[in-house]
Amino acid sequence: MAKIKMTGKVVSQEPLMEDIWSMWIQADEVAAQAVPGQFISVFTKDSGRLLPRPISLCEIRRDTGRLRIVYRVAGAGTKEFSDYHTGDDVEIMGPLGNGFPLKNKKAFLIGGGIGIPPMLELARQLDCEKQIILGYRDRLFLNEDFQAYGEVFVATEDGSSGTRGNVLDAIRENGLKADIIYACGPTPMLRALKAYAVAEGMECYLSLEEKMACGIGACLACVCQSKEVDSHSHVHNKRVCKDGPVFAAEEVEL
Amino acid sequence: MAKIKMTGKVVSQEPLMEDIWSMWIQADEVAAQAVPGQFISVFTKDSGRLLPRPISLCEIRRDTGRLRIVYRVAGAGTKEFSDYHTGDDVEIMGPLGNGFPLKNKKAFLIGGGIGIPPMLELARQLDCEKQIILGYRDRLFLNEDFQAYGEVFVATEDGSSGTRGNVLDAIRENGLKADIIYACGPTPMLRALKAYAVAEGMECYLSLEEKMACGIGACLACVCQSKEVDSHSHVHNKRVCKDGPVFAAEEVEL
Amino acid sequence: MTEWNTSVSLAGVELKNPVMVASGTFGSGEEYSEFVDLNQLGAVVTKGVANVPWPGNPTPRIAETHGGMLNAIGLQNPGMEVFIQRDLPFLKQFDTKVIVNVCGKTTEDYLEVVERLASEPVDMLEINISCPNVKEGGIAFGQDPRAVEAITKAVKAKAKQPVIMKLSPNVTDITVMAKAAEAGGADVISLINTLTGMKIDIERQCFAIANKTGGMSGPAVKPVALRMVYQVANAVSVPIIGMGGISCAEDAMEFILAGATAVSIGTANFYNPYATVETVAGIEDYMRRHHCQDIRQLIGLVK
Amino acid sequence: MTEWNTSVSLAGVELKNPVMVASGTFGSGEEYSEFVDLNQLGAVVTKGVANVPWPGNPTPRIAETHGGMLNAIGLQNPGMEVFIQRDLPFLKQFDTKVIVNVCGKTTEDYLEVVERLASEPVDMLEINISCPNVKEGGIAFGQDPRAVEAITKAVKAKAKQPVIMKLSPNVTDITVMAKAAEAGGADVISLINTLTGMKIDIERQCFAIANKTGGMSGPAVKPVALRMVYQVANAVSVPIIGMGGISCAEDAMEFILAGATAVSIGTANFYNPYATVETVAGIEDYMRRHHCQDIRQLIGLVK
Ligand SMILES: Cc1cc2nc3c(=O)[nH]c(=O)nc-3n(C[C@H](O)[C@H](O)[C@H](O)COP(=O)(O)OP(=O)(O)OC[C@H]3O[C@@H](n4cnc5c(N)ncnc54)[C@H](O)[C@@H]3O)c2cc1C
Ligand SMILES: Cc1cc2nc3c(=O)[nH]c(=O)nc-3n(C[C@H](O)[C@H](O)[C@H](O)COP(=O)(O)OP(=O)(O)OC[C@H]3O[C@@H](n4cnc5c(N)ncnc54)[C@H](O)[C@@H]3O)c2cc1C
Ligand SMILES: Cc1cc2nc3c(=O)[nH]c(=O)nc-3n(C[C@H](O)[C@H](O)[C@H](O)COP(=O)(O)O)c2cc1C
Ligand SMILES: Cc1cc2nc3c(=O)[nH]c(=O)nc-3n(C[C@H](O)[C@H](O)[C@H](O)COP(=O)(O)O)c2cc1C
Ligand code: FES
Ligand code: FES
Repeated sequence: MAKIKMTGKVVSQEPLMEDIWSMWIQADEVAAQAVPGQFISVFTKDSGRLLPRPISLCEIRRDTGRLRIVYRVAGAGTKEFSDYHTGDDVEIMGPLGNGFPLKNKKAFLIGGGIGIPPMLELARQLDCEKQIILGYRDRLFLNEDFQAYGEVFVATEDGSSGTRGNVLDAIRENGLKADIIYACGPTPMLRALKAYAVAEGMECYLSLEEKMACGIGACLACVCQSKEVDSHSHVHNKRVCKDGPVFAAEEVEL
Repeated sequence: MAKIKMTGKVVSQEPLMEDIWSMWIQADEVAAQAVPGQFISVFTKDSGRLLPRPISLCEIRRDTGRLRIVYRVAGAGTKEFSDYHTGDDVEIMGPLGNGFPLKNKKAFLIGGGIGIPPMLELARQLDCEKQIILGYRDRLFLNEDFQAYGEVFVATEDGSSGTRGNVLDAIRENGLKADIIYACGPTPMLRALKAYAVAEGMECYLSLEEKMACGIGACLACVCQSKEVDSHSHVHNKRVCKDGPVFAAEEVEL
Repeated sequence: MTEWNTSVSLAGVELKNPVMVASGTFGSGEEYSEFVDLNQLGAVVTKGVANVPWPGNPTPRIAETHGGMLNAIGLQNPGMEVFIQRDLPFLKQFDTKVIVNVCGKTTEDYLEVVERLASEPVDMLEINISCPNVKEGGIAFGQDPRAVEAITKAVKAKAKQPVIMKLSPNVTDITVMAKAAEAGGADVISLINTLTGMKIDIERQCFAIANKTGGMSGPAVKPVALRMVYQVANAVSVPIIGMGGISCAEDAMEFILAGATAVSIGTANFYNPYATVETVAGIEDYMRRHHCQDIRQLIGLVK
Repeated sequence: MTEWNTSVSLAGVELKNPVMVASGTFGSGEEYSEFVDLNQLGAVVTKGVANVPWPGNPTPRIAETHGGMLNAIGLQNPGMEVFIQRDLPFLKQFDTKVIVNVCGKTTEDYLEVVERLASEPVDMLEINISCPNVKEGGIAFGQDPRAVEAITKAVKAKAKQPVIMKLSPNVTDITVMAKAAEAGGADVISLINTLTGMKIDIERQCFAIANKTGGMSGPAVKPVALRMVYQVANAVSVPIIGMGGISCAEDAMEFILAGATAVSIGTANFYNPYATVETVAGIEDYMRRHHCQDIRQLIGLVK
């Protein structure tokens, strides 16, 4: 099997909070291959908007052939997706990217804001001791879905739930320790986690974001800076869509 | 009241035959003002297609605030319209153009192909003796709707119904006579009718078509050639969208 | 009165807000006055006016393209006398600035219109040197910097109103044309006119437009227009009127941030006759959200 | 075998059909080979290859525009040695023509690549003289006819494969550039490269692309591309590869009817990875509907 562009069907769609939506998609061919940390390109139906919207897989069900995405309405494309109803077509391409390496080590699963969704399928599939740290601005979403897979710690910027502050504040406040970090979220958070991992001598995998065109490694739009000369590009660039989105923290400059 | 751009609601949509659809639209503000021979601009929802699709009013119901359009799927825009269902929004602007002058004279109402729809509301509102002549390639549509308003004669190119040939053949075959012609259809048909009207000494009104941008007379996209220097343009051009679509045959060069 | 100042000045002419219409898309205002209150616009720019009536091109004159359109109207217009007798009095009923777009086939044609308008209640003149039909020495005026400078000088010598030179985007380096207009004495520069394009009807195997080529406008051209406005804003010191694909306040703000003092809405009127007044409202809203009291602080902010 | 002949010849190189990919949108074919059978394409055109690895521009490198996109990848590439060792052998597995797009910062850079490829199994060279980064005497190669002619001559003197000169659309008169390329000995002309554009993020008040400007591509540019292909086809006698916004067979047919011998699909791959093979099938379908046995009868049919 291989990557495919296909027409999926919306199984269900619900708002998790203002501007954050959860959609289940029937997409057997993609679900059959996908692994945690991978993403799909979602295409809008308006011919004025051509480029794919990369969205992480929040849950993957091989048995039923379904995928879940949880996404924020950030602009016209995601607004369009939020208007889809059960039974509507949804154009997707995937599965894309590498996914998280599943290691059997005591792990922090860390998600910040709209970086939280991909951590859910990872939590489901990662077979080890897990502490799940979720960072929000204020209102919580998806946190209850994580309860089944490990201990969940929450940080909010306004202190309305859990630790006031960021995910590192929550780790410190709760005195958490682990051997490996898996994380997705805003760049400042990833940068801080990278430094923390170095300081603590932890292994660390970060999922990055960049604007994309092809989504499969052909156009070189979505590069991030790599520490070493990359074996594909032969310069200090790695493709987020193909070599990533997950990178070992030490591979990339943030 | 004045022209308006508004969001109408699809009341019903049904195919009359392959590629020909009939849609009733709830659009009170437009229905309240419209007269036979006028048209509306229908806008697609895809932002890749910006220009209005001019569509004639096939029926107008002031009491219920509804409009009927009957249209052929000619390209992507009309294809989109044919996918609308009851309750969907439809973006329209109108009423546009001048409409047919309602005269109390023995009349031919002549429609050819997709020029047939506007003749229906005219047939409903014209209070005089009417003979209705409809020209088709092969399969008939809308012809039964006309029965209530006058005697209906049909011509088909392949002879499958009525007279084999065009509307003039049907007029001749049936020995029809009248004082005035109202017509809408392909240019060769209109040209022939203009010549016929001259030969027979009849009054003659023709509804023309041209590619449009503004639909209201501002952009000068949709001109036809006028015999005399036009009082608006001061050249030999009249605007189909504003000065027409209905013209006295002697006003225009076809 | 809002507490946000949206007024801008173009060569001493004060516009209540920076939103104008693009020549040729709005007639002389009458048709769109059924949809919008012309008093709410910064200025109305008329369809091109020539010394005598022009018949324009054969039809089809327009064609839709992806996210835009092509037109080859060919500058049909009733000539300056009809304009002055019929259209100008109509426009003068409104509290908005009147800018007359001037077209011609030769320098003399332009000057005849400019001189005729000298004593008329017109606020500014916009000289369209990007008409595809207008040739001088084999190349369109607007594609040769010497011709641009010469015609600007000639017009300025006769004009009683401030002069806007309207540039064609069909050039290698727009800043060369802008500098030529400035050197010729232009008070304001407007851009872009249409990008020359083509469409073919593959079923009938013919051109979609009778004139073969047409001028492309609409959202599709916006990135090119914005780039050129930015380049010109950083190359000359006269104010700039930006246009090309502006449909809404967000688009208008891109042009203002890139350096346009005012903006024109053209093709968007065709699919949204309320586009101008919605843009005025949206700009105020943007200023409010960004706590900007005076729109002039936003002009050319992005460098 | 169909009874419809879709094969075309470019300077003696026989393509099984006129459908190619546009440089930079298809890598060296490997990624898209998961979606399409490269054997079905007339040719694969590689991403620009330089003499040494190029790092390209900072991100964001792309932005979406209405019906199109901007890119400022900055010609990131691993250099000719990696290309020859890794990418070329991959491509040679397929029964399709291999066209290498060559980029450089100086004439010497280009020649180094051209000479290095002389002994390699490459069918044609496409010389990208429209790279925004490449300056010679202060103006991009592709915007000065003398520079176009000179570099074409220099490349032709060293090249062992037929040479395609790829033109920039950011010029006043594309036929001048095409004639210069022809005068320099170009075997084929391809066009258009991207139109320079800009996008501004009005909320963050900054450029959407780190490089400020980017090259616009996609359906939005198609009318400009088609017009230029038509103009060039009527100005030179070498064959033309048309591109710019081609998404489907209908688009491809417009270019062929306007005078293109072959067509390239670029941006469309990003939203439809099957666009190339669907276009091949659609062209055959068009020929069938129009009872045309040989595609060469359709080239330049609309005059
Ligand atoms: C690998 C990856 C995984 C992602 N996973 C998720 C997710 O699970 N949930 C979620 O809500 N968001 C996710 N994002 C961000 C999401 O792609 C953007 O929010 C979305 O593309 C915005 O599209 P729009 O049309 O609503 O916004 P617009 O701003 O109108 O989009 C314009 C263009 O910019 C691109 N773009 C805008 N924001 C981003 C961004 N942050 N990253 C990449 N491209 C962007 C769009 O794709 C489009 O091409 C992910 C991004 C990446 C790269
Ligand atoms: C005054 C008037 C009344 C009309 N009434 C009817 C009617 O009642 N029923 C009906 O089926 N058709 C009618 N037409 C024709 C109808 O407008 C076109 O079939 C329709 O615009 C095609 O749009 P499309 O997107 O499907 O096709 P496309 O070919 O994709 O359209 C591309 C562009 O060309 C324009 N265009 C294409 N064909 C025509 C045409 N024949 N006339 C004007 N513009 C065209 C479209 O509006 C659009 O801007 C009328 C045309 C005019 C001018
Ligand atoms: C139908 C039409 C007619 C036009 N007529 C003129 C004209 O008479 N004079 C002129 O200077 N520009 C004319 N233009 C160009 C516009 O004023 C404007 O420069 C261009 O369309 C880009 O803006 P837009 O994308 O907002 O339409 C015309 C444009 C269109 C679409
Ligand atoms: C992401 C991207 C990268 C490109 N890289 C190159 C390149 O390396 N060399 C080149 O000659 N053209 C390059 N181009 C231009 C394309 O080959 C093509 O000329 C242009 O995009 C127009 O075609 P399209 O609209 O089908 O994309 C690139 C275009 C895009 C979108
Ligand atoms: S989006 Fe094209 S290489 Fe990543
Ligand atoms: S469509 Fe604009 S004048 Fe008729």
